[in-house]
Amino acid sequence: MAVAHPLDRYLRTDRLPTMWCPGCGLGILLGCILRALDRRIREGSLRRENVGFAGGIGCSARMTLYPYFDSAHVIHGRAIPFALGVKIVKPEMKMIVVGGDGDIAAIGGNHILHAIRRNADLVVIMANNMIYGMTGGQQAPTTPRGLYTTTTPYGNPEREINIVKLAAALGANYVARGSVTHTPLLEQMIYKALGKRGLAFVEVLSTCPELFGRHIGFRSPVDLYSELRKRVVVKTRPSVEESDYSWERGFVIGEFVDRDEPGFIEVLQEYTSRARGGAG
Amino acid sequence: MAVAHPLDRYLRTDRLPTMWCPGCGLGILLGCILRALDRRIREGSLRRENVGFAGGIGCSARMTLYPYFDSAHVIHGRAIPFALGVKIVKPEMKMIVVGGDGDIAAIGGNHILHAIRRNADLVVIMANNMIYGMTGGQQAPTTPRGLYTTTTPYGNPEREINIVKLAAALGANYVARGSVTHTPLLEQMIYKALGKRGLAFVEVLSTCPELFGRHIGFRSPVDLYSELRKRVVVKTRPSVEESDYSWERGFVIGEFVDRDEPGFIEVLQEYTSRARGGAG
Amino acid sequence: MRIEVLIAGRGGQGILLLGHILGRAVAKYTNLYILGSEIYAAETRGGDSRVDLVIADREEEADFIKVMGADIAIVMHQLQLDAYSHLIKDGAVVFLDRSNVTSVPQRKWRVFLEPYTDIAEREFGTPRVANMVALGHLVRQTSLVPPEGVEEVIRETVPKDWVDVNIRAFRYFLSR
Amino acid sequence: MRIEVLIAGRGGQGILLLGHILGRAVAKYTNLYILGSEIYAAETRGGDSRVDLVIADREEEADFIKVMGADIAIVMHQLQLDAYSHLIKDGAVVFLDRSNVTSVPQRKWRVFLEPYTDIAEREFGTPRVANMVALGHLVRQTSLVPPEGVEEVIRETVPKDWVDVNIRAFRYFLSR
Amino acid sequence: MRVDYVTGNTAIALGSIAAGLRFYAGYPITPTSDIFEFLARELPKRGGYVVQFEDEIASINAAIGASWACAKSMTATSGPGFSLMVEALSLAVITETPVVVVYVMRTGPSTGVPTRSGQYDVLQATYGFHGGLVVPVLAPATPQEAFDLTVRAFNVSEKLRTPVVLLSDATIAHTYGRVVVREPGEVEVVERAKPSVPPEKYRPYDPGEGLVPPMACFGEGYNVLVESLTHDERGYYAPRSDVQRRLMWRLYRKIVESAPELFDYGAAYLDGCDVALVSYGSTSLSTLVAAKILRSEGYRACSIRLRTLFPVYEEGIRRLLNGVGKVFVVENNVGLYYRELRGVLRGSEVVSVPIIDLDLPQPREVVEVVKQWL
Amino acid sequence: MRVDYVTGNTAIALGSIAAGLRFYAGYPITPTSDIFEFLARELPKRGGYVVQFEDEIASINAAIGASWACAKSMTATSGPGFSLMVEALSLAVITETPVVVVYVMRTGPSTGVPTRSGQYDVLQATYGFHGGLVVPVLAPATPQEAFDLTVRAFNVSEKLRTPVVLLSDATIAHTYGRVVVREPGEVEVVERAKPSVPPEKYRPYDPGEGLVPPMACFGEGYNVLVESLTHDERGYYAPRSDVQRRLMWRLYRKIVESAPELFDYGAAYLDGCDVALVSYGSTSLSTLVAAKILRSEGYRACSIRLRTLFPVYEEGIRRLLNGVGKVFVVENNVGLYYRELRGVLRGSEVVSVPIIDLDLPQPREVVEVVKQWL
Amino acid sequence: MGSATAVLRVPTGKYFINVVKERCKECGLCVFVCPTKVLDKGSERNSRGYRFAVPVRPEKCIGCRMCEYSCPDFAIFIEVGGG
Amino acid sequence: MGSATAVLRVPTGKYFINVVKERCKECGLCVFVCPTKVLDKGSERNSRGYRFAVPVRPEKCIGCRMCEYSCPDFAIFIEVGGG
Ligand SMILES: Cc1ncc(C[n+]2csc(CCOP(=O)(O)OP(=O)(O)O)c2C)c(N)n1
Ligand SMILES: Cc1ncc(C[n+]2csc(CCOP(=O)(O)OP(=O)(O)O)c2C)c(N)n1
Ligand code: SF4
Ligand code: SF4
Ligand code: SF4
Ligand code: SF4
Ligand code: SF4
Ligand code: SF4
Ligand SMILES: [Mg+2]
Ligand SMILES: [Mg+2]
Repeated sequence: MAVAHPLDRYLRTDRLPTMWCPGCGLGILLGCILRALDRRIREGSLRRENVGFAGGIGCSARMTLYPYFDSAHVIHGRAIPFALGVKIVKPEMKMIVVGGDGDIAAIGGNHILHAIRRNADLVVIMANNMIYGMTGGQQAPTTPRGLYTTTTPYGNPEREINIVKLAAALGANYVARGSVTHTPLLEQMIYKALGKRGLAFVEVLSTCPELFGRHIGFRSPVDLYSELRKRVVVKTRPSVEESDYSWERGFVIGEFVDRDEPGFIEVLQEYTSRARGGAG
Repeated sequence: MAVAHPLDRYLRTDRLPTMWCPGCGLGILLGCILRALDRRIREGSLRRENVGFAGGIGCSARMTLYPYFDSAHVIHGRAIPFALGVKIVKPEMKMIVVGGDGDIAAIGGNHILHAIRRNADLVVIMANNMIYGMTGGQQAPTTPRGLYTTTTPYGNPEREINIVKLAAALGANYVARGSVTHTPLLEQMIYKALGKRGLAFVEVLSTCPELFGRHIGFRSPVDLYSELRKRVVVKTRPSVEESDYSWERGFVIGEFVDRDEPGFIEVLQEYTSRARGGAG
Repeated sequence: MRIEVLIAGRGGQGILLLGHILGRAVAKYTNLYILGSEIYAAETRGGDSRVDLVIADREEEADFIKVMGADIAIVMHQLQLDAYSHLIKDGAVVFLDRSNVTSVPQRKWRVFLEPYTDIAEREFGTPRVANMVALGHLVRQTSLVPPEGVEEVIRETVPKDWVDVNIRAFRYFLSR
Repeated sequence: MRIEVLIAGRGGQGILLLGHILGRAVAKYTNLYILGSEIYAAETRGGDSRVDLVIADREEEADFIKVMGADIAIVMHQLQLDAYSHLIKDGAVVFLDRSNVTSVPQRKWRVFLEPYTDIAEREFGTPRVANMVALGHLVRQTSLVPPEGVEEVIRETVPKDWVDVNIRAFRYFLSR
Repeated sequence: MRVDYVTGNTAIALGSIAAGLRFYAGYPITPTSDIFEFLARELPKRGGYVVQFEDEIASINAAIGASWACAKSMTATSGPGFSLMVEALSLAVITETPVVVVYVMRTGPSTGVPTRSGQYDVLQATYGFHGGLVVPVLAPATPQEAFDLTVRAFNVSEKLRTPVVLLSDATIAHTYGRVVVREPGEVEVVERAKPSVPPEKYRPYDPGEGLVPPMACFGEGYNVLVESLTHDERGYYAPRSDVQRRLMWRLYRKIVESAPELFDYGAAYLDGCDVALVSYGSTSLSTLVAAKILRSEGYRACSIRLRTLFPVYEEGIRRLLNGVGKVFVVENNVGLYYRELRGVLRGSEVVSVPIIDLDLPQPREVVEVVKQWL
Repeated sequence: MRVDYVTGNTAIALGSIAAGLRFYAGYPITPTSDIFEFLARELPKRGGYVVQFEDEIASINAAIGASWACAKSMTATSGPGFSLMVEALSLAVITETPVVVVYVMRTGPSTGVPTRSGQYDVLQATYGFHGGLVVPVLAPATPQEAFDLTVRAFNVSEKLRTPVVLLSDATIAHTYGRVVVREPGEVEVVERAKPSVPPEKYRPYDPGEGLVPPMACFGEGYNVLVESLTHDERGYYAPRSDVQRRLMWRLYRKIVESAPELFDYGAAYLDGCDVALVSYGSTSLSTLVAAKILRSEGYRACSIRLRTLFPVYEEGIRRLLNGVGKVFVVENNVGLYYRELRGVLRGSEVVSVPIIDLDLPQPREVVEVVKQWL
Repeated sequence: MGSATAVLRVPTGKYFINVVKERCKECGLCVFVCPTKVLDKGSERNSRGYRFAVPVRPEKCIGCRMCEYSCPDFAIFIEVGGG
Repeated sequence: MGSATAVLRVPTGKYFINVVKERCKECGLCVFVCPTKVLDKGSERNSRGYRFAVPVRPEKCIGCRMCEYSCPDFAIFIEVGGG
């Protein structure tokens, strides 16, 4: 495969172009992830063969199809336990979980909940396009209340989830919200997440022009992208209380939590080593 | 069935004595629930035939076996969707979900998460005995770190969940933590919960002398009860930040959240009525 | 009686709508049984679009959803004509869009070759109703369905603003 | 050779431990095959406790886990004697705790009737080792297992502080 | 009554409305989402509720809950989602909860090819849940059958107090057809039997003379007990062999003894048939054509389309195929329902014709395979 | 090698250690928790990991993940938990992931009687997941078999790159027995084949000459692809009928063609047998005694205990029972595996003897039922 | 041992302390929580073998109902009146 | 229409703007984000029918890489040098 683009060395270029619709934000996110990884690999803080991806099912989870790393495209909602299984038995792996808002926050809700509670040593990147893309535009737990989706034709009656608050309340070591409309910042967040122990959670606002855009009247990729960009509010070190997730008040992006409690893997190893010490 | 105890009118007395071990806190909790219901029924703010119970599986969920109301003892972790199914089609019902920390916070985690996010009109009472009672004393997500359980014989390596923080972060209308060591307060919390729209969540610290008590060296019901009572810190209107859940620092009980946002059911009905209005 | 109808063209030519309207008209305005299936490529532009209809007067003869030997066909583009002509049987009545078809295979078909797209553009100001022009042609030549039925279906199916031009396009061949 | 052993009594009499030690000793210190099962009532006090052992020299003869006609039995309480005597076959060797058994049915058993509980209390200061006294008696009278094997098993099974008194109780009948 | 031209999926949605659906609990999945979306638009207009849940587990449990509040309930899913529902279906079995699960099969295993077809899940549909009891499985092959069998699924579900699986597939889901749509008043609609005794006397699992207990609901003052444990007639936990036997055999019998009544099939070219092509669901369209081709080539072939897959009406199937020389079971999978049929038709020669195809098997291919055995 | 006296559950835990278990992912459930608890104590001493997850779904997915990091993995559960695992088992099938699932059956459906026994889930164990492919199911009847078959389950799982179900039940779980325990070095332990080509040339689903592709793991530089979609040899999504056919039939064949090798049974009183009592798992203990009683009463009865339930080695079973007049399939359920066997043994008279009992069926009861047919 | 709802009813002066014998599981919680040490484990056993609680100093009862509220088994309750 | 990685390489003076023609999906995001309006939809189509982006005012490029970072399809990138 001839290398053209600087990220081609990290891509399965024979699978390009991607399956994503034109102008889908997910490709932008993938670029940010790969550039962040590139920085880490170049600076020597990560070894390439120790990077693994895992994703469930959805347009976002299909991100696992393209990186030229160990990668698992598993079942809807279950990438986190898959990744944790890898991580526990091979702690040297840096496992990156990528998934959509449905994959991670709806069906996978219990796993993200407990992964964060455990402060499991994973990087979890949730692409939030506020919709179910893969299945054709149904309501997601992130869909702002009132908006039209195909399963809420009279408007979404549900309150949307602010997953930043959840992640913070459960004690993740790193909690950030980025947006594909703000790529240098997003890349920096992922770079940082890759360096953390414990659970690093990055919610990424992304665009689904094909469905979400169409639902809300912004049909072209550029229209939706610029609409989202308008509604994004960048804050430096905002508090969790400031983490507005709202169609009206805007979506605050930034780093909400950055702490350094021991991760699950090291505590597990410490306790497990007691067994080897003969205790118990 | 001859009525002896004042609560007998709300009990399936032919199933007494309960299956619970001597001194198990769950019976105390059941008493508080029934007294709170009694107050509501007497004062006319609830009709008896509109009260329904649902529980998953576990010693705590078996609480559904005794109240003389409509009651469902379903499968592990799934009482919330069951109850919500009832509630959606019969909004006049007051559905009370009772379950253990395993039932509600482990396997049922995704349902409590989304029920709270939706502010679903349910009263959820989670009996937290810090252990899996029914199955014989395994780790629960509430088990304080470091303690012995049968599945963590070298000490529990996991960080425990502070479910009050979770419930608050996701926006429940009412969030309280009570304890079977403080019955009048607990009864009051449940009384209040029964009067709320939206989701009312009450975590109840309970005693499992048979297993948890034995694991940590407090074998008799009284020993464990008095140990728990010592560690309970009662606060009046504490903030969520003050909601310590810690073996060392103590367990703060009190009402952490009390607000009055519209519940899911009324919003759903409003949106649904748009369809009848012919819109969409 | 058992008739297979094949409708094919490129994405964007309104093939699915054509097939749907025809199928629906048969279902609702004849006493015939019908099964229909659609194929469309995922690509936004230019992929295959195809509708297969199996029509019969006895229920058990409406027995398959894919055309195995079409009795009637509309093909709106050369690419699909090349791809599917083996599915059109000898003796079939075949409607081809001369605007997009350059070479017609030597087969024992009864061929109608008309520039549907050009007609649509010329007469109705948009190539988007080429499909209705072709449909009108089919209905006229085969009398598979009553034209009023088709017009009814157009009215329930097509977005309001488009009903009129679609009906006019549909009538193009019927009214001559 | 195929032997069924029944051990029964009330909860709290150490029946399960007795059965476990005997079973384990057979498994580890003879060449016999063995299967064993336990029943215990959920109630804290006083429910049935019962261990069934099926012992055979050919693997396929260790074929069931429930006693259907016990060849050897230890019964530590009247209630269980009443409940289970139909499971003890004629000709069986039966050890009964006279301390808790008041009436022995008229059956063709070889009965040993000794006050195991009283012996335990009197000689070892606790009724909790009555089970070991009885076990010793069985081992002595049946030579099903070598006594050293049983003692080995007691050592691995019983909490440290209790090993000594258990072994002494076990030896009570063996040493006389 | 009106004639419409709709897909199998839409026909199912319309059928559910005709049967009295009041609650649809769903989680989107290809190729079922349009059932969900259709109902999301239409059901609220008729006073019903359509709610998207966080996953399939919540959906089926909510449907079960709603059924206990007396609302006819349904959910629709495909392989991955059905797999997540089986634990709750076992609950529905033991609690005797009427609920309809539409299972639109797609290409598996696992995620497979989500948009395409197959019949890989025919055994999972009834053997997939723990407890080993049969639930009725009905299999349409056309949009009209999808409509009719959906109504039937509800009726069976209410009558027998059981979950019913309507087993469709991706091909039927998106096949259009002429469908005679009947409105709620125009079809026979069965409602569950309600208790005739006063609340104090009501025992929720007491079948009386029959096999199916009358069902009171939440909110009616009956102090209903929904119990997932082995229970006696009152709904009280009773961990005893006699209770277990009584319960199991009653639950078994109420389904299996309905087999004759539930039996439903379509047959073509039956007279003088010596070569039977047995099939179900979309594949039976291939088989119908294959039989015609075989007839045209001089074979005495017929085509049998089973519409009821479980309970298996063994007598009926044997009677139907009595005297047929060779029976071919044509399926779009590795040969699964064949395992059932060869056990039932022990007198005949039964041959498996497994044809794996993302679409309908080509009739020609069926013919070729069959001819190898003739 | 040492002799121990342990329960079936402990024997499974010991067997898994002998076979090289490195990761146990669990969620407590009766009657399996003591497997978990035993391993929680023992496995860490040997460098393995035991982790309790939030539910069974997480457990099985974590086990699959760990297997892809080259650790032999296991989980244990019973009906409700297995039901939650089936979606992921379908994933394990298509991704060809070695993993062992211990399924300790208890009384169902649903919560049933959690502490007591039954064999209701024998069909779910292999037909329970979507996709319709068979996974090997091994069924021990005694603690010794539990040990031996656990080792075998791991070996089969590694060799065929497949999930394997070890199907036990509550009776075996808590039955003690003499068990010859072998240590890790003392049993034959099969390890999965590793790729022999360099990473650039590695294609994760290319079986080469055979049916089972070599398996590289995460962290080895092979850029492995785990793919739940229908994939070609590279692991790339390929929604095409030819690819689907190739994949399905390979996955099918690698299991089914191993049937002769996997076939395992125990037989007693075989000579001159005219009345065969076929059984599996704990019930075969009842059957063994029943056969003895029947012999003693003059019937030429024998007892067959199947240790491999799936794949069904049809030839082998037919050969084994060739010439036997009547075959009785004795099961503690409504008669499930019988459905398989009557399809296989189409020449013999096959009778279902379903005996529902919270414990072992009484041999006497088996004898009585059988005699009704003699 | 009496019927399932046989009650030991002890007047305290202002109250009656009632113990439903068959329900008591001898857990001792009522004994523990009673602020005035009114209660104690009895010596009589119910049919399940539990020595149910008895008011040993009924006259000290202040009617606070802590025993009633803390009993997990609906085995003890206070009535006003008597004496 | 050229190989899958055929690149349109345009020097700007200080940079090269590269467009991998076959990867472009004509989404227009690069055009939109470019601060100096260097890019536009082209008129040529790639084999999938997309009119890939082209630098229409290359000389205005400031090398900020916003186009590269915002392209979802790895279809455009900037190299330093040239000119
Ligand atoms: C168990 C299960 N249920 C449902 C589906 C269908 N499904 C596939 S992707 C998806 C959700 C997609 O939404 P999201 O996770 O937000 O990803 P997106 O496509 O929006 O990136 C669903 C419901 C499935 N594959 N498996
Ligand atoms: C799907 C499933 N998994 C596991 C179990 C076994 N199980 C029964 S209760 C229980 C947990 C009990 O803990 P908790 O919910 O805290 O209730 P408690 O007994 O402590 O009150 C478990 C794991 C089950 N019944 N179903
Ligand atoms: S459907 Fe939406 S999320 Fe999925 S690829 Fe298309 S634009 Fe992206
Ligand atoms: S095990 Fe614990 S929680 Fe369960 S009844 Fe006994 S004391 Fe209560
Ligand atoms: S009411 Fe109060 S004072 Fe009286 S016995 Fe009960 S706890 Fe004691
Ligand atoms: S609290 Fe209740 S159960 Fe416990 S001792 Fe007192 S009366 Fe008995
Ligand atoms: S590098 Fe910057 S200035 Fe140059 S083309 Fe790209 S976006 Fe425009
Ligand atoms: S952003 Fe990329 S895909 Fe979109 S138009 Fe520009 S180069 Fe093409
Ligand atoms: Mg999404
Ligand atoms: Mg608990």
